[in-house]
Amino acid sequence: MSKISRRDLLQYIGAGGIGAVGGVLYGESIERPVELLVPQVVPPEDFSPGIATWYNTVCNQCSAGCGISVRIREGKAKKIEGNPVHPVSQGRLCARGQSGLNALYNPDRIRAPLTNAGQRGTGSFHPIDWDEALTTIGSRISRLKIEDDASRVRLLTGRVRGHLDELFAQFMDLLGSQHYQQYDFTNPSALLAANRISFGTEQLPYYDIKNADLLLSFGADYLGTWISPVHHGLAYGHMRQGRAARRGKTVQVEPRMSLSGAAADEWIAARPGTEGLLALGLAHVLVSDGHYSGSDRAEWSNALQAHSPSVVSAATDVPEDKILQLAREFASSKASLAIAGGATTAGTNAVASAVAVNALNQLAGNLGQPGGIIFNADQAFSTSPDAKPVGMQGILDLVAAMESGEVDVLLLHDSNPVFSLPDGVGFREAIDKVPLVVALSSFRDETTELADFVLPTNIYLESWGDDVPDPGVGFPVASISQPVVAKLYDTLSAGDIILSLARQIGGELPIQMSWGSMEEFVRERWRAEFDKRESDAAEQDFEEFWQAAIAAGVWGQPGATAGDQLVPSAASTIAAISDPVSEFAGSESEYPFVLHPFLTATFLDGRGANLPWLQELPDPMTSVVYGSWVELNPATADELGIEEGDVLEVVSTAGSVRVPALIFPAIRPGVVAMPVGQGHEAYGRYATDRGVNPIHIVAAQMDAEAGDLAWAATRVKIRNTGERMQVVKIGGVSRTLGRQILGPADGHA
Amino acid sequence: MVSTFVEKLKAYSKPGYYDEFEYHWTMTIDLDRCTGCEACVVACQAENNLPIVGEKRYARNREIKWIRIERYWEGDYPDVKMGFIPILCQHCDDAPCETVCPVFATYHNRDGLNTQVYNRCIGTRSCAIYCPYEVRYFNWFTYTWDEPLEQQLNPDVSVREKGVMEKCTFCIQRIRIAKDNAKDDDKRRVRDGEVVPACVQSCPTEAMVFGDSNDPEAEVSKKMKNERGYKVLEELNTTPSVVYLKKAHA
Amino acid sequence: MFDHGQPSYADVNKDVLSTMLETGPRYWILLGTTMSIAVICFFMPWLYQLFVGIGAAGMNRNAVWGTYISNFIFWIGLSHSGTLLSAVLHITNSHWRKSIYRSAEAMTLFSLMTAALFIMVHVGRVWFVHWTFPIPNPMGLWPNFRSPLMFDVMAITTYLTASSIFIYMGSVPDFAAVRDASTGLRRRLYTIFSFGWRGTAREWHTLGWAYTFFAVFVIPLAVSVHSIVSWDFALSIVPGLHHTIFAPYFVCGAIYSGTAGIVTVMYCLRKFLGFEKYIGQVHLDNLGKLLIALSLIWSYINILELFSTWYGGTSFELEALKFRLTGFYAPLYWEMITFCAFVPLLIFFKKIRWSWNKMLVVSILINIGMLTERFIIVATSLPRKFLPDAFGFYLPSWVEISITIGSFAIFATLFLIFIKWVPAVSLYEVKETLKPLRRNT
Amino acid sequence: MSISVLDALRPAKKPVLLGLVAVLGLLVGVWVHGKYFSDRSPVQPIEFSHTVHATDNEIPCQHCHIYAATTPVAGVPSVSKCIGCHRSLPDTRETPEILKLNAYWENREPIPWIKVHDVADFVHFTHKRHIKADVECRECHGPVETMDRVTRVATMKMPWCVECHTEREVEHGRDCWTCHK
Repeated sequence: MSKISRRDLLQYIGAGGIGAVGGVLYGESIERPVELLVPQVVPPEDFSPGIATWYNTVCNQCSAGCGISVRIREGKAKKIEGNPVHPVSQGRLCARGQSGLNALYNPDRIRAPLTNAGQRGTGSFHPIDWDEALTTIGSRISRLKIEDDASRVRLLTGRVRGHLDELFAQFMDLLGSQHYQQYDFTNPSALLAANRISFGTEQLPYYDIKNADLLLSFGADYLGTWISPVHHGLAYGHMRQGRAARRGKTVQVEPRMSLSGAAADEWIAARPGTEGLLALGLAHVLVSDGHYSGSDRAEWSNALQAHSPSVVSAATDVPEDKILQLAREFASSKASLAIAGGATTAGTNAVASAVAVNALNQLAGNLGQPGGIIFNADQAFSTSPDAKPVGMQGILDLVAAMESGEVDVLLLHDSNPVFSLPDGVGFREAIDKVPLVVALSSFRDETTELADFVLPTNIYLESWGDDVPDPGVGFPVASISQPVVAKLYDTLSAGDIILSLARQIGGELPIQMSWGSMEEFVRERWRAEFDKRESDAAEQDFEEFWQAAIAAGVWGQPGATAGDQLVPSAASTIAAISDPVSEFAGSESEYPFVLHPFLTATFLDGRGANLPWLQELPDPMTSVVYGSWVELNPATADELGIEEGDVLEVVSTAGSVRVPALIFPAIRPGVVAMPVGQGHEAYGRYATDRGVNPIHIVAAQMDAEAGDLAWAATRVKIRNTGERMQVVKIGGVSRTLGRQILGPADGHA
Repeated sequence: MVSTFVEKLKAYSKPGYYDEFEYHWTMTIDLDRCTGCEACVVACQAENNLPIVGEKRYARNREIKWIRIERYWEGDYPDVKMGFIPILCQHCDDAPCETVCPVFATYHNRDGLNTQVYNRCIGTRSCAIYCPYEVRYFNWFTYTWDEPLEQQLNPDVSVREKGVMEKCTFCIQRIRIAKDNAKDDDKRRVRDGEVVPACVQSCPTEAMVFGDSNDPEAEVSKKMKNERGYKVLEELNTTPSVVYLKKAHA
Repeated sequence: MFDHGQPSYADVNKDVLSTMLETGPRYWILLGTTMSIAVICFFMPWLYQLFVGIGAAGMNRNAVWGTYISNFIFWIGLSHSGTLLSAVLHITNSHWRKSIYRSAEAMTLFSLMTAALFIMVHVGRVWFVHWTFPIPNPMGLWPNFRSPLMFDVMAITTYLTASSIFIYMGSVPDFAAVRDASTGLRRRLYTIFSFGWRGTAREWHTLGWAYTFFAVFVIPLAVSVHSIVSWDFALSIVPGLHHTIFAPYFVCGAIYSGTAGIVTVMYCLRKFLGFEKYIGQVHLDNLGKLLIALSLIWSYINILELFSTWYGGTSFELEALKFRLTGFYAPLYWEMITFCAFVPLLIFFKKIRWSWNKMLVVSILINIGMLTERFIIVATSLPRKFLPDAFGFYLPSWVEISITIGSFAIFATLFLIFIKWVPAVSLYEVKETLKPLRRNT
Repeated sequence: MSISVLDALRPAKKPVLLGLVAVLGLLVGVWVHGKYFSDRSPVQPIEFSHTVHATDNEIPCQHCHIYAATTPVAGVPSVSKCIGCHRSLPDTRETPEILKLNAYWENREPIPWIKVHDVADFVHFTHKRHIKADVECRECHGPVETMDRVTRVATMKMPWCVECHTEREVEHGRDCWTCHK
């Protein structure tokens, strides 16, 4: 190589330099951008950055009243788990409960008070400030109050328990209106009615599934949607494998397999609407075979003689020997339990069926027995002042009143009758006749959309309150719900709204309801309870008690038992036994199929549809996500040449919907099933315009006794529209193809 | 020289490079308790920042669910039965996914966990091909949360970017916290029940049990010995760390 | 061996060099089209995919591999027989090779590059793809040498290097020839390319030695490469892929498609560069015979695979087999069988074997068949593994299809550029085949 | 053999070599940046001097960064913390910087300090562990007590972490999931 000249050298240095500079620049370019490091002004006591804290409160996703613990990091709610010390949830929680976070951080929450710009129902709202809203409403109500027309003010809420309920009641009472009512699609009206008849007490007893050996469920999806799924789940697990060498057996009677049906050892698809009859058939066997040897045996056999197995078998389409076998098992097993729910208690024969099931329990001597029906001790504190109309009958009366212009102000809270009742009820039309509609709500659901004023409420995770689980857990219990995060928006808790309304209205309301806030009110009430129990307690005792209660999220007296178990005489039940067969709307000839709408564990009656996690959660039985479907038995589908994804028009006497078909192996031929919960016209981006709402095509019938919607008593016909629509689901081939995925074949285990 | 070579070879022959584990995290799932309620699925989504993928992407099988319930029908109406089985990463001790990853983005750690390092992953997706349980989920897109849903995201778990593989970690962040506490408590071992993954925690029927199977006293070790116990696809010899208990008959 | 009478050395230089030195408009038009197709069909969709995410492709949870991988294998396959063939023929010194091997080797090079591109397109975070190379780094992170994909990276890079050296070495004397025939910048460049080749006996000797050495070296390499590619599948436990036969199956398939590819390229060279003199009947004939042999081996292995799967009779394998033969993609499967197992049998007839046009059709059909073979392997096995509830389905998206089309354009572009830089037919070796010189009048 | 690559390369020697040199320079540049240009010392909203606090007044680090020993985060002192001391220091009450502080306190505003030391979001770093392992603050943050304005002395990037973990033979110190999340 020749020696390098100076010129070359300079060039080399130049090149190297350029490279080096480039390198440095590159290094700089991959630097992370500058962030701010913002301290608190004053740090709270228990603050420790990067470490999570848990706060206990009460779940509000359904009316089971599970205690929950919420994980908080840097002031944000991160996760919801069951409260370990709460007797209902015992640290566990269902999908719905855990999705509460989606409600809290839901992008579609109402962030400020709204008023509709001009005409109602157009969904055009504009924000106003609280004072304006409250004064307008307050003055309107107070005028009525002065004119002594306060009865023209109506309050319709969802299922409200605890002291919020009392607050509502007191408010209306002081106002001078007797029209405080509740409506909740999932309210077990039929059971309550039946228990009033059979047991003389209109309460839900504690169903001791945990200790049962044979659980006979008539349509009650106790693991998915019925009353208190999480608690039943715990019980179920224990009943199955929790006891040494004693595995409880479960039998499910329902036309379409639910979660509980899938879990059951025997799944019996009796003819829809005849489940109660089956119960009577079993009862008949219990008596006639001498399993029952009570003093009133004669009355029993007399009342049941019409329901011999052969007759029942013919009516229910359940083989006679199956009835006999079931009855014997039921009688012979140490702890048997029969429960009714779901479609069984949603026919025109709802109460009759429930009574039949009660009869079964009475004959098997399950009352007050472990593993049977245990009547609750008197509740921790009686928060429900007086019986108020609950269920569809109440709505019908309200509608009538609105139609006839008897209603000037309608206050709505956390209830969505427009969605969860048939169009036949005519709520939507009637509400137009009401001059002033005020909705207390966190989301703009179908009913809220019809309001003149929308007063945004806190999510339960932001509010004070308390709750008494119903049914109880065998001993007095009450839960406290406290705000676990600072509220996100310019909202108030329902209680606070009522209190400030009271202040606006004036008169004796502010004097009687002098509490500054819901928190104060709840605290007051708890002190009262506390004093009642330990009369000689000092102030700081209560302070301790209160702090402990808040920390635990629940207070109870595990020691205190139900006291003397009431074992009512069977006479009233015997008297009430009738022929429980549901009448269906629509003739069998014209409408060949029975429509079986079912509540899903995800959406329940549709209140969960705005939570993305639940929308994304595959339906447990079908793995379908987003949107709805109609289920047919494979045989039926073959007959009609229908395949999955064919869009069917489901027509009832009340209306029709178009929905894609899904072939479902575990549904009775002649029955078509549709999930409830989708098909919202409002209710946020995740729920709106997705699927259809079967309740709209349900005929507006009731069980007279229960006064609630008979949503499982409608016949439909189906027509293949020829269109196709993908049913979005994650499942591939749902057969094992002989692969030992669910465990080695028997004998190899 | 030769000996070291032999050692290396031995090490390589064991996918995880570990002959025994400090802890051997193991899960049992009792199918006789499992009701398919899917509480675990949501629990996992909440704990591990799983994205909300949306209907369109679901329709094309782009969902991400670290634990999913599989459904199998047996028989036909009226004698039809449904079998649920939760499928999550089985944390195999001889995991095919570990050997195939060209960049060691997935490896066996000293706790017998089959871990996935998101930062290292280049997205060849070969691990998903090799995994017989199909529990590895790929980020086909960059997923976003509608404001303010992102406030729920768990700060202990990183949000994965598009192009990387992700999967169940047995809630390693919870294991990490438990170990951290144990270490402060004069370096004792983590006690049974101190670590509870989100899915196990939520399960209403207590079908799932999680623990260290190195500890014979741990509940999970006892459950594993149950005569109903089996492992899914055991014949493939991936030695999974999830033991299922077969559904019992009435 | 020359159909149109023997050319003189001068002719050889003239004919061949002219293809390089004189460029007509037709060439530019051709190049322009291929390039724009490459950009529009390949690079733009790829860019789109980079922004959106791999979700732009049709792959999903159940089928995480798709067309990209199947194309990758296809192109690797095509790359075979280029270098391999040339090497084999060189050490068996069969003379007919001499006028075709240059372009055959070029094929190897370019299809390898295209294949490599598909890896880039396939991976989720291409910007980190360098992590697959054992580059020392301050974080002390290394690739996983147990991974078949790692073997792949190694094998392919080695193969690429080896074949590029192989082709380059073979071209050095020709570069010299170009150097001597050209002036100006081009001359200077080729001076560099030709390493100052002067053509002394010593140089010839060294070249010959080195060349033979590489020929021997490349053969096992080529075989290993496709075996390793097959292991990406065969080393998994996926039903339908977990077969010991896979390595030979892939190798044979690779050479098969490669040879067919050569026929196609030969055709083009004759048509567009007027190499009728040098690429003649004899080449077609030999390649034809080779194709028959390969197709028979290929069919044999296919039958073996089916039989052993059926005989094994495990639920998993049978299910996979059933789906492949009768499932959604069955038509593709049978198309593949027709094109790769039955159509080539026509070559037995001299009529077919000796007609360039007919052979072109056959060779293209074979490669279509091979392309689908690769696709079927991916699309029918991966989405249906062990857990039926996780069974899924794979359908390529427009992005994948367009990128597949684009890849052929890329290959064509590279080849077009090549023929302008390197003599597409080896000058000196062709000259060797000429009979001793007569001064022609 | 007489084929000399160098001779052949002569015409191209210059540009090629220049290119090589440039590339070399690039690598050097990157390395130099990592080693010596990794500092970052932004101008803070209040001209807070660690020298005054830590050296002159000998206040120990954890007197203000109270969470360091017990939590993952060291934590910047809250405004109340600052004001707490400065209220009782009449002589400093009038300096402009303290006035700024007072302003923040009166408006109950947090001070928008600019982050100097930052690790990526996918990294699980806890101060507690490192302090418990007797890692001196200065080992990562440098001689802060001598800084009038805090300056970063290390890249806070993975090679830097790994280097130390390797030196100290940290238990599982090179296991990905020890630091990644």
